[in-house]
Amino acid sequence: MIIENSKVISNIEIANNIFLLTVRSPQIASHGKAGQFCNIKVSNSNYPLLRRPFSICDINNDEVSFLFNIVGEGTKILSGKKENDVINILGPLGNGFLLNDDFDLAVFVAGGLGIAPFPLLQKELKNKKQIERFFGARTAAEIITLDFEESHWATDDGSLGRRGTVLDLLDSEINNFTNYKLKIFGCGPTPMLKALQKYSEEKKIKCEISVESAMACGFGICQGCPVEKNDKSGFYLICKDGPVFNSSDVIL
Amino acid sequence: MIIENSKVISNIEIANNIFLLTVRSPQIASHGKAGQFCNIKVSNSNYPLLRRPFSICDINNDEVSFLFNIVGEGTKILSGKKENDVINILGPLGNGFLLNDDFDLAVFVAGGLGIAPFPLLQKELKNKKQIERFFGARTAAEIITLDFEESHWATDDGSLGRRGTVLDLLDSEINNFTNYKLKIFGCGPTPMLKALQKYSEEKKIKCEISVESAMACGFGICQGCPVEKNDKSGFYLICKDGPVFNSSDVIL
Amino acid sequence: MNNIDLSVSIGKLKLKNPVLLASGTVGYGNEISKFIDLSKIGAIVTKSISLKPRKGNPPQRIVETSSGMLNAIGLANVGLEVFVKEKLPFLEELKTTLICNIAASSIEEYVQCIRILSEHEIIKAFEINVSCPNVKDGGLIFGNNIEAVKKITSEVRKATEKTLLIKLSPNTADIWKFAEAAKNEGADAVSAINTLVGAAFDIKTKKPKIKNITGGLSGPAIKPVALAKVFEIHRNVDIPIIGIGGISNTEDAIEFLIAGASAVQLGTINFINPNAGIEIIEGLKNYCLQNNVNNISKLTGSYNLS
Amino acid sequence: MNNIDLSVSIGKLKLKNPVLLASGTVGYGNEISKFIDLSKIGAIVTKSISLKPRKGNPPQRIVETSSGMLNAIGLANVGLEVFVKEKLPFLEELKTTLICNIAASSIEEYVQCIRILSEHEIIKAFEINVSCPNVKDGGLIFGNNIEAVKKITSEVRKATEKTLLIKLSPNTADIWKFAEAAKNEGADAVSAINTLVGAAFDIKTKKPKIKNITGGLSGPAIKPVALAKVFEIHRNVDIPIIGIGGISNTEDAIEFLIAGASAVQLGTINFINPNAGIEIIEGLKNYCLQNNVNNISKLTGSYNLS
Ligand SMILES: Cc1cc2nc3c(=O)[nH]c(=O)nc-3n(C[C@H](O)[C@H](O)[C@H](O)COP(=O)(O)OP(=O)(O)OC[C@H]3O[C@@H](n4cnc5c(N)ncnc54)[C@H](O)[C@@H]3O)c2cc1C
Ligand SMILES: Cc1cc2nc3c(=O)[nH]c(=O)nc-3n(C[C@H](O)[C@H](O)[C@H](O)COP(=O)(O)OP(=O)(O)OC[C@H]3O[C@@H](n4cnc5c(N)ncnc54)[C@H](O)[C@@H]3O)c2cc1C
Ligand SMILES: Cc1cc2nc3c(=O)[nH]c(=O)nc-3n(C[C@H](O)[C@H](O)[C@H](O)COP(=O)(O)O)c2cc1C
Ligand SMILES: Cc1cc2nc3c(=O)[nH]c(=O)nc-3n(C[C@H](O)[C@H](O)[C@H](O)COP(=O)(O)O)c2cc1C
Ligand code: FES
Ligand code: FES
Repeated sequence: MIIENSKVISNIEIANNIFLLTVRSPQIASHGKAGQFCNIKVSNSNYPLLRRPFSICDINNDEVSFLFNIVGEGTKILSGKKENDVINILGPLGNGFLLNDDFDLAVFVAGGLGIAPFPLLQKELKNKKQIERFFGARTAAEIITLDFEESHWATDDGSLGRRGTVLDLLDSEINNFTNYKLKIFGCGPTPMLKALQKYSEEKKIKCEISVESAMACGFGICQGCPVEKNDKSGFYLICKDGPVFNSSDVIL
Repeated sequence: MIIENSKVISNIEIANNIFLLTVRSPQIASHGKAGQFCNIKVSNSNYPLLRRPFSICDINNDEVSFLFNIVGEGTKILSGKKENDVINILGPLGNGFLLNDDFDLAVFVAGGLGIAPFPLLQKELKNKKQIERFFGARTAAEIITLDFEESHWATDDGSLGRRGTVLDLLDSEINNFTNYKLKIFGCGPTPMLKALQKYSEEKKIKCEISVESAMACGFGICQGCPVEKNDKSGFYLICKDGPVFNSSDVIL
Repeated sequence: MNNIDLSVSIGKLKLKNPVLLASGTVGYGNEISKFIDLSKIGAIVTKSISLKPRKGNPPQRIVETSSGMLNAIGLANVGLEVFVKEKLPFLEELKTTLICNIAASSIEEYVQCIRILSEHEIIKAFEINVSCPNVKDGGLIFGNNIEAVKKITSEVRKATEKTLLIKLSPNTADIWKFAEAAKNEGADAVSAINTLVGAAFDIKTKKPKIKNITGGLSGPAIKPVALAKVFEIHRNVDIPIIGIGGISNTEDAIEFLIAGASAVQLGTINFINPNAGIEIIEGLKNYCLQNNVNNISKLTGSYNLS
Repeated sequence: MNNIDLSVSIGKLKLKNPVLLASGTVGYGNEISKFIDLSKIGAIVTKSISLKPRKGNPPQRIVETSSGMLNAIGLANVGLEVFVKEKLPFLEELKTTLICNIAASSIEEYVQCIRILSEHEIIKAFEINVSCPNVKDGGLIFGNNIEAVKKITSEVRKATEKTLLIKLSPNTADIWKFAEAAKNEGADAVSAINTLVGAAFDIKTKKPKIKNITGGLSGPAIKPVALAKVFEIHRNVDIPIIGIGGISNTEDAIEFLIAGASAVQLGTINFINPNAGIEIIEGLKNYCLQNNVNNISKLTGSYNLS
């Protein structure tokens, strides 16, 4: 957990309004794990005031990349960053996915930008576990393939892959993997995560999800990012206790 | 008085921390007069919130230029503008210098960045009046020559031209112009303008000065930019009643 | 559904839309009319007028702060007589709805101003400034004293039949009590909020950056505070509210309507984007279209607290 | 002149420098200690502690505003027992000066907390939060009631010999009266300010962006208001003031000292730049060097109003 002034290597619009930002951050690169995130100051001024959290998408040597889409002022400013600009990044933050528990097939389930943490996760699982990938988007134009060639795709409008949600897609394929000990890794919008929670519970499949919320600090000092504990006894802090949670531990 | 989104033609650091910004602003260019200013939004965000006022330095066809130095956040942001960036400019504002009154030698007196309005003023006076130029700076490195070749220079440290203030310089030369009807045009920091007020009064030389103050609107609706009337009966608004005043009309 | 009704009524006052320009940020309409078509605006509120002219405070009167600005203009204004003679004729030509904002240092002065101005047909309503933080006499002394607000409202109410707005100070603990007092004494609406008291110091000279020492904070910085005040009044008092504070764009205006405002006023934004009013009126129209709101007044207090 | 004395004394409390980290913005020191050397800081103030643990408010708890943020954490905290058992040992190790901030819903609860905590040597002072805007019980109910502030201060004063700071609400008309009340009842200093009440609404859902509806506004947006409050107290009451509100850099800190503060607390900036405290201490040292100030306490209230 450090603060690193990081030079932009590239910032490429890989789909409409979706950017892949790569920066040189040797220290974050050497510590970052899949599922962790960084809190990025997108400007040097009070506007916007707070950092913006983004999942670590990939790490290559001393380079870290982030995948983001423009949703508001902060991401708009970030999309304008150019080669050699310097960005102040705090990270790596939170807990990554748990990889050494008992499973032999990792099932990636992502909706939209939820695909962000999977390139690094795939790297970390390589040669250790098998992987199946299920990715969903609203429409073909919003699909981000990154380096995932062999994946299952779903779009809401059927313009690419199966028509329907990524959960429909998963369900239609799940019976092909009955020989494996499965673990689902889920990331995406909250409605999708809720559906995934329900699905994995019903199917009794181990499942970890990456949860989002508004954040101020990103490292546990503001208490701004609660998610309710499953037993309703109180709240976890998403930034510190998450963002990856065992699906059954939290109420979304 | 209009608002024009203006494309940056160039933004050149012509001396240490001093920039000459040229933009394409056809409408402002066609109406702007020497001594007027524009109120520039240096960012698209609430930071900084208010526009920043700058004298019109020069006009060439549909291009307007401004001369500025970095003093705070706003001018720092402005210094980062690059070719093809678009800047929102409100202008031209205020009253320019009066050129058709009775004089035959225009005496320019400027301290530091106060040189800004004179390139355009010189253009407007060309072939109509004779001109003598007296410019001062703290040190040679801060001298901005622009296109003023034949000028009298003073520096506080004597590193270029005469050692001393621009007022000392003026006084040392003034007797060479006793054959002319003089009018002084002054622009620069308030202490210099005060000295100039006193000097022109003593010497009974007609004198117009360009006055500065903090501004919010720049066109008379906020009442944020008062300067006291000579008879103490109230305040002028610098943006609307000035920024150029008859030297004897205001108390600085 | 192209016939969206943007009009709102406040007392007898009919406004063609709920976007007003705030006192002290449009002068008397003259200068800003070069940038904005004032005939399309809901109404403009004049710079506070007092019986006699006021020179206002010496410089420095303004300073920028983070997402805001401090001002201590000191109610500089031409005075009632000059206003009537020199400013009203221009305002009549503009065909804009005119609200006169009055500041005074005594109840008698308020009443006298209103009596004189009530005769002018073009003035459709009065906004009583009991809350200017930047003058010694009047201003906050009234604004923070509930008895004074009661007394002023009831006296002024007797002096005019026109719509009466009381402009409230945010520099109090319970703004709703002031709104209630205004309502009980016959005000047609309250305007909320005026500026927050603020200060800034120059660390080189150690002097206050504003000659008056403190000034009034306005602009986007105060928007959350203003929204909370509007909401507080709406929850507690049944009186129309004109929301003011940091409104810079359509989204901001809608937030105020949702929080309980019947109309809004734009202040500081006029200095930066003097055409903001028109842009926001257009924006409101679009929002209504997209959200099937046929009458803008349905947005007022439409918050969902579930 | 390399021996600049940055230390300040407030009651019995000796601080090595006037830069403190504010309650609710450093947790209990653990997480932020990865970014900042807490042993070099003037003091840290704990997140408000109450007798029993509090879960805090459900999400959403925070939202960004222009140059500020709203929070309604709801005083989420581990409770006194867990604090003593699990948090104090770490804080002891850090060798930092520790101020315990207490929030309670009754005077008895305040007194009980203080009694228990007073036994712990490492706790050097108490800051009494009578001004949290985000809880129903306690908080603003106390903070806006001068009698309550008097009563709490006098009872708490009886319960401890340690330095006692009363943290004041800015959501009042005359903050100096609260400072005076605190002084008269034996407080050693006042902390000013806590957050301003604010709100924000989502224009799509019409719901408040913060689940609690209103939240506390902090950050650079409120700096001018905080400075005015500090100045107001300094002009009217002879009591040390700890200035809080939007401080992000050295210049801001100096402004507060000039305006009348004996020390300052950093809040929201810790979320953005958790090492800001150290940078500001360095900055203060440089400012003193450049301006021939040999003792930082000479800056307190050094404004020049001529
Ligand atoms: C742990 C974590 C990891 C994330 N990883 C990624 C990522 O890899 N790629 C990516 O594109 N985004 C990611 N996000 C979301 C990203 O942080 C927000 O999109 C970003 O902060 C928006 O900033 P903005 O200034 O552009 O928008 P704002 O102006 O702040 O907000 C625009 C809109 O987005 C909403 N919003 C803001 N933040 C969030 C949030 N955290 N969750 C849901 N809605 C929000 C606002 O309410 C508002 O409606 C992540 C968030 C978290 C907490
Ligand atoms: C009519 C007019 C014409 C001007 N023409 C020019 C010009 O041609 N070239 C140029 O470089 N500057 C000019 N200025 C000054 C220029 O507007 C300021 O330098 C600029 O606004 C500073 O913005 P900032 O955000 O960088 O600094 P800020 O952060 O706003 O201020 C930095 C420092 O400068 C001081 N300051 C800010 N504005 C002024 C001001 N107007 N007068 C004196 N001190 C100020 C502040 O108090 C502060 O100490 C002019 C000002 C006026 C009113
Ligand atoms: C420069 C300036 C002058 C003002 N003058 C007055 C005034 O004369 N009378 C008044 O009632 N309000 C006055 N106000 C307050 C505004 O009408 C408005 O209530 C306040 O600025 C908050 O709105 P804003 O944040 O949109 O600016 C003034 C505000 C500013 C910025
Ligand atoms: C997220 C957050 C939580 C806070 N929690 C507390 C608290 O528990 N007790 C308290 O006295 N003040 C609390 N505060 C108020 C701060 O201590 C401080 O008074 C306020 O934020 C203003 O300072 P700033 O603008 O530097 O943030 C909190 C502030 C924030 C932003
Ligand atoms: S974002 Fe601050 S505690 Fe999680
Ligand atoms: S700057 Fe607004 S009146 Fe002059």
